[in-house]
Amino acid sequence: MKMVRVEFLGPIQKEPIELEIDNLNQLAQILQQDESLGEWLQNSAVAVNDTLVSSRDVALKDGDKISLLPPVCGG
Amino acid sequence: MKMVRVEFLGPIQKEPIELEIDNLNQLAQILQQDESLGEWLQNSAVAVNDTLVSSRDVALKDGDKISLLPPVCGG
Amino acid sequence: MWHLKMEIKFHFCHLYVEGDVLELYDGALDVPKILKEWYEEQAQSNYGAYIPFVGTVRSEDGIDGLSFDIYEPILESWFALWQEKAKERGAIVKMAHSRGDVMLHESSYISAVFSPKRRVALELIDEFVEDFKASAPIWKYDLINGKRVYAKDRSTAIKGSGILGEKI
Amino acid sequence: MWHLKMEIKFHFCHLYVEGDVLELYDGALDVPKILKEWYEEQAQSNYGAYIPFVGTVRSEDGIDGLSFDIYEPILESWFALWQEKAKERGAIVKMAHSRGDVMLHESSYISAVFSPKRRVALELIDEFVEDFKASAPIWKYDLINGKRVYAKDRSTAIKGSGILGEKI
Repeated sequence: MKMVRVEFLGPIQKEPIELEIDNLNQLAQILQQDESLGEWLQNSAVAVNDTLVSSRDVALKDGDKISLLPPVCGG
Repeated sequence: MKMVRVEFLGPIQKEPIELEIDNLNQLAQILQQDESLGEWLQNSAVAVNDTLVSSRDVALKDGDKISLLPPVCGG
Repeated sequence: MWHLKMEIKFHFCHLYVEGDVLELYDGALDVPKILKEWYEEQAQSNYGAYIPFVGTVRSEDGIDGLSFDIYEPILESWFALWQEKAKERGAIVKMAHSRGDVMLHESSYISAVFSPKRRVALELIDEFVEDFKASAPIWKYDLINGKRVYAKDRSTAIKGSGILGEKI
Repeated sequence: MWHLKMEIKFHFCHLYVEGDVLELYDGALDVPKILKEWYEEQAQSNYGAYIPFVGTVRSEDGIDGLSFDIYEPILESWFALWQEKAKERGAIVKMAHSRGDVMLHESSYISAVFSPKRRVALELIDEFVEDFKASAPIWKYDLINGKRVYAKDRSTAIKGSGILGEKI
């Protein structure tokens, strides 16, 4: 198991959490049990170490940072 | 016959002329005999009293100003 | 009877219609000043998007600069039509252009759009600049060795040109 | 063992790559100053077209202003990709954005393109601004009665969103 940090950006009012997981499937399982996240899981993009990923098929390493990016509106 | 003034704008190096004509067909006949105009008649737009016209089917009045506008390049 | 011929030259002219403005300057434009003035003029107008297009003289083909002739009466009526088009879409347009000589790396042209909405502004600035290039009665000359050479190859015949050249 | 947590805040940051620049400011942008600085930075670069897009806070729905959160690491990599795209077309891009609160009729956003050619500049500013709206990791809040309300209805899910929401 790898120790990773999960950050919730912008309007998702949630403190970062530290988790021991191997992959994003495990992360999805854990976060889907967290009702406080509501629809954020459906409409947020995911970055691993500040690179956006388009599938859960990503191997994690110790110290990885995972970020959830909710819908954006710059300008 | 109406007394009109014909002006040659921009790069057409020709002084204005005054002519007695009734319409733009007569103007075309006169200007087509002027070899100094070269291809300017083919590539110039025509304005009567500062309004562009799209055919020679225009009646002229005394004092009308006719302008020839060669190809443009602002900016 | 005497004939007194007067020529009055203005350093620049302003044509105002509800914030729309056409400015003609002798020589190069003071771009930062114009962009600032236009921005501040509209500061309280509640436009969400401001897009200026700035044209600057490029060094190419060994030119020292460009020079411009403008036929103002038709430029003004062309601009008035664009004011109407912009107004129909809730926007306004502004324009500044140089008369005479503008040297390398100086600017000769600014067109700008103010609009409540981003999409309208992006589409309008494109159409406004392209129609300006195709239709505005301005003639460009290269300045080469102190001479003014008509930029024939880069020029565009105005739509409807040639009616006096058609054979009778 | 001690853990010393330090947070350093810069008033604004500059990310420079050959004239490309991303600037983040606390609060409203000084638009005339930024437009002037960018113009003067490129004065000798032989670009023929300079198109800034300026976004200003509109008065609507009774708001007092807007407020912005920015996630800078991903904004910087998004911007770096645009630098590459612009470079392939001989152009450069610049961007400035506000952090925190920006009140009515103040400006929070400028994107700009410099290009040798008019068409490239007009197309690039459109694509750059639209992709900014769809992808840049910036979150907008309405300021209403001193509260910060996420502008959910005007926000866009980043492409590829939702992978953690799909059922296992």
